[in-house]
Amino acid sequence: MLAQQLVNGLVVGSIYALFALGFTLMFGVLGVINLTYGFYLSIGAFLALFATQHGVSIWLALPFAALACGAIAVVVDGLLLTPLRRAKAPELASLMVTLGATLLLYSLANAALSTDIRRFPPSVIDGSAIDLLGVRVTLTQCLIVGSAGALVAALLWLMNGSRLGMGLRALAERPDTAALMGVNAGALVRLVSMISGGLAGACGVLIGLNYNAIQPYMGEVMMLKGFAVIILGGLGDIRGALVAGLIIGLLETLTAGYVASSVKDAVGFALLVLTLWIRPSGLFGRIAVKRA
Amino acid sequence: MSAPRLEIDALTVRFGGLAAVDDVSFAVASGTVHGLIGPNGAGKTTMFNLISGLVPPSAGAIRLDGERIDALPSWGRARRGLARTFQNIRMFQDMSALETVMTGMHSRLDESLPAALLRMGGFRKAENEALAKAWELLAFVGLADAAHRRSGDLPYGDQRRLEIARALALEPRLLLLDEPAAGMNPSETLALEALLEKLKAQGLTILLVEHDMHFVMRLCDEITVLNFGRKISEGAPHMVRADPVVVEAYLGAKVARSLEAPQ
Amino acid sequence: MPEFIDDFLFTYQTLVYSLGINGLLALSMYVVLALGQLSLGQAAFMGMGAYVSALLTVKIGAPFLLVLLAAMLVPALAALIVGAPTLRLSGVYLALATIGLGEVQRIFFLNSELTGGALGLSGIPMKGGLVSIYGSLGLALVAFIFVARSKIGRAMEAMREDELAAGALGVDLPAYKLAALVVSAMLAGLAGALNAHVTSFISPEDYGFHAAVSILSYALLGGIGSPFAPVLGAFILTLLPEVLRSLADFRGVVNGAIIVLVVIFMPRGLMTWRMGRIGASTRRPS
Amino acid sequence: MITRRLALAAASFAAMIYAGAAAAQTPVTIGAIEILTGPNNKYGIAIKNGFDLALDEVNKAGGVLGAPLAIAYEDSAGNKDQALNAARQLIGGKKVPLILGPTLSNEMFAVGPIAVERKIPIVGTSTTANGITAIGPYVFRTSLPEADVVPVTLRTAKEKLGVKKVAVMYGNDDAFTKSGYDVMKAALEKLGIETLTTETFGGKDTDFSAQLTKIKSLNPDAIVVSALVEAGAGILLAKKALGIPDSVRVIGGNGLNSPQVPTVAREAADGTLVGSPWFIDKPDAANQKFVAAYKAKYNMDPDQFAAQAYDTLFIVAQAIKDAGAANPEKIRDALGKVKHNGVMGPFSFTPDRDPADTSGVVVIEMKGGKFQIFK
Repeated sequence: MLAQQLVNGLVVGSIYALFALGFTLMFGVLGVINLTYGFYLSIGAFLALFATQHGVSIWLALPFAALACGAIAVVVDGLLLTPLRRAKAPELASLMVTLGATLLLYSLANAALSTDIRRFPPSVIDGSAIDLLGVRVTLTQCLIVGSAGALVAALLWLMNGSRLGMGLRALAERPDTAALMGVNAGALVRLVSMISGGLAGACGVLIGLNYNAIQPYMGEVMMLKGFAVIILGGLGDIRGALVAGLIIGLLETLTAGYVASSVKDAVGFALLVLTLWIRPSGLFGRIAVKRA
Repeated sequence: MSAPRLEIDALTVRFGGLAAVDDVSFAVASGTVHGLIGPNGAGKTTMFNLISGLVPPSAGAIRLDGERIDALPSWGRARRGLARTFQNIRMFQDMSALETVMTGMHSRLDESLPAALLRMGGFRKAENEALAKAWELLAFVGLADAAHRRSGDLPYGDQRRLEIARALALEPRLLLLDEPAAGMNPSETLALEALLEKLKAQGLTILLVEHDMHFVMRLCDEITVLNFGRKISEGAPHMVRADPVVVEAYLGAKVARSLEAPQ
Repeated sequence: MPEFIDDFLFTYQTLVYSLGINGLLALSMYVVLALGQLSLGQAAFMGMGAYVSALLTVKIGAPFLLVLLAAMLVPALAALIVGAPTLRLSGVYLALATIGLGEVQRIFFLNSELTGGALGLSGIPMKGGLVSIYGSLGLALVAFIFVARSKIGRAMEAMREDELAAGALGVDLPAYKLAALVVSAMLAGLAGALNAHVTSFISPEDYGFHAAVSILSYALLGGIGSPFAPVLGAFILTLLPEVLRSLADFRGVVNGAIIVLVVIFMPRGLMTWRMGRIGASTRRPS
Repeated sequence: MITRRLALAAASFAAMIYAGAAAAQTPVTIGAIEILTGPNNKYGIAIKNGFDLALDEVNKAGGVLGAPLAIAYEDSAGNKDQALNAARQLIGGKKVPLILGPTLSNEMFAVGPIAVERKIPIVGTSTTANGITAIGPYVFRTSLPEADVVPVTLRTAKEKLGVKKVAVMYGNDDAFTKSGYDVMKAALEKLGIETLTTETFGGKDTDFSAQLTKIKSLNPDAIVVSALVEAGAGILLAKKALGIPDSVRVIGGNGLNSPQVPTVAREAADGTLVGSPWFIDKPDAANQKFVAAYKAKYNMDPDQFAAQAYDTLFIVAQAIKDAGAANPEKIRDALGKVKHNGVMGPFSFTPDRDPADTSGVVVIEMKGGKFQIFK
């Protein structure tokens, strides 16, 4: 049973990590908590659903949904956050504006899509589980764990190993002076929105495939977990998001398996509050916490 | 001899691996105007942020009248009589000039929450006295006519003077002025200089950062020169401007000569 | 009493009570926003007040005034625990920590036998009414006006405009932030207790994230130039779905759109008038 | 002048033609509070559909008291305060003599006391929680409480499948699934079935692997689940993926009694047992007529909420006729005496205003994506 529970936890943790990656990247570079982020997850799942219902292969639908969500994220950022950046509005204004936008977008999606739960056509992917020494895993679960690892590696390379990453880090540290250093700030902001939105969209497709539970509000539920993951991992810390996602996923699963499933959901938030008390800069503590 | 008003003792701060202020020591004697000069990036504003408590030091000590203040938060230092202005003015945009000055009296004003809620006699008295003093201070910096204007709407030079009035409202033992003449036209600079001379005559201790060397040389009793985070020279104005190290690092030969010429 | 007046009062009783209670909630949000902080835990504080008061009334029949007092103290304590670690961090942390508080509380309510789990608590006697609700709102308004026109009000506005400069003038930033959060939690707790005692039934879902966002939208729409503004915002947003029933269909859309539009285009809210911050006559002495 | 006189004459002529016909009378308007918008609106809309279908038939048959019957709908959006406002509007403003709804038990706990205060009968068609009719003497319900349905299901499973030990799972964040669990717990104890473990989840959860892995290791004979469609389907899928054998059946409460379960869970739903106060394929003529009419009008299958609403409107119409006036007090007294034979089976109220007859309960089983009677 323990082996199976560890696999369960690994899958849940990878999902949390996948979801938190784009969220933390947005904060790390753009310096805003963008609450619309969870919405891209819902939209990604629905776009892929519609595509596959029209006979498109999931391997095409997945990148299509990711790109479309990235594009939506760019538009939302341009409409809501760019004006605030320009007006040098206080940091919390962007949090509030995305909060309102989230409510607006979910309400619209709910009206347009209804809250009925839906699933991918069963022919889209082989959903059956294989038995490995008594532990059952599905293809989708392998896909989720694999892509979480691969995407973290790719993002770390992008941020630390590429020329683009230098620009992104400059933008993160000194948004006003980055422009002076020949960094096209506007383009980088759009790029980060694109990547983050795409990550959320792809994550939505994978969740939809794994659980067969596609619903407009699916992103909202993930968002609450996302807060815990990015605080525990350290706001803006990509490696932290991976580790924190796995920790929370595993702890939740083990709590449900060996303590009580009723307190499972408290694990993430308990860790959130604990992190704030003990180590506000997160697991790795590398991110300079902005002090008041 | 009594302790100096401000004593900076082997102060160091590092950002990442870089030392922005590196083992600097100097003292500001009570009742003097002390200048802090040096090229851009020398660590002057960082030094101000260290003294006023916006940046925690990596090593060293800061003493105000012999008492260590380097572990205190900025508001704790303000209560002990340390006031400052900012290089890029920080106004409370929506407040009137009068309210702005009264905000500066925060730590000197004895108004408890219950007193304010019940509008007790003590509260009314404190508020009225503060108001009277705020009018005086506005008159002192020449802004009495602008008392009811939104401070964010005041012209640049007036905002600088309002910021000084706000700092004076704190009844400081030490006033830190970060480039008070920056962006001012010559006549505004002269008015400012007259204002500071008046404060100096009242015995206020001032530490100032300024790029206008004529202004600094005329006003200061003592000058400390920073370069790349280190102290490279200090002394009376005539000594500093003659110091070849300072001329080389900051002033340049031409400026140094012009400073020596009678104005 | 003539029948039609009686009918009128009956018909609009819940609405009239909601106006007052939401006004109190808007004020609880105002205290925090007024010094530049953001709490998304107002609904959680409200729920805490509601549950504590309902349990005290139902289980041990405590006197109503005592019940209200307890409903303010318990959320205050929670505010201390959640608020304290975030005070020296950027404002984002408080916002996230208060969301966390709401979730932890929801899980507690759902799993505790005492609170009736998802079934909530029903049969709470009607003890609140016009006097307790509007009396509380009136007292809170007067108190906020007096506080705004004192050194405390000046310090709060200074913090909102420029925290750094306020600190350099001697404003004890963490103390102010914590005090504001505690007062805000007390007010929300009071509102929750009053609400529980006029609706007779409470359950955990009443105090979720959506409720927190609604409370924020009251204050944002009204503005924070004076304590009247958030109350106005609460009144408008409470009446809107009643007056425009067709809008009720799109309540989420309307609330969301209001927040977005106000923050971007009208950061001062509807009521832009800014109350003075001096508690005496500001006439120039001759 | 002439034209005016002509118009008047035309009007009185028209009035004469319609005199006596129910359509021209001021209708008898009753109120209904349902969730018509928001995340839970599918329940409210099914209920409204059921009402409207029955309303057409009642009015085609001459209405009540010589006038057509009408329903004034108010939307609660699933929000307690809005439900309260709606009830006050209906009672104080529109002066309705009776209220149908509200949709959720939670809303009834808030609205019920107001109806009782004003002595207006209020009839829940979908409020199954314990304690609903205890709110007061004007609160009725036509839906069989879970307490009447679940024991039948569990007893059948014990007798026909030999279920001796079970694992229990329930959604603990929802009043409906929580009260379903309370009933299950009591029924299991009464039947002497051993409960190996009790696991909870949230209604919006998607991952149930931790709970089901634990359950799998305990080897239960069956898994008793109180969940709504969303979580229920997820549990069925995860059960299959984790390799829990098909012989371990899922026994559900009313929440799993939905045609939506197999559309999501597909073959993983097969074998699921639920008890139902109503079943779409019940062969009697009244039911088949209802199903056909519903499909014709709304182009979709009815669910039990629609069926309960459909029956309820006939019960209420009968009570108004029996009362002889649109008077709340008289309608209340008449309601207590109504006997109706509808799509749910024979119906009457107990003295406590709950449904008296449980003979309509059927245990049904999912097979190949459709429910059928469990034999």
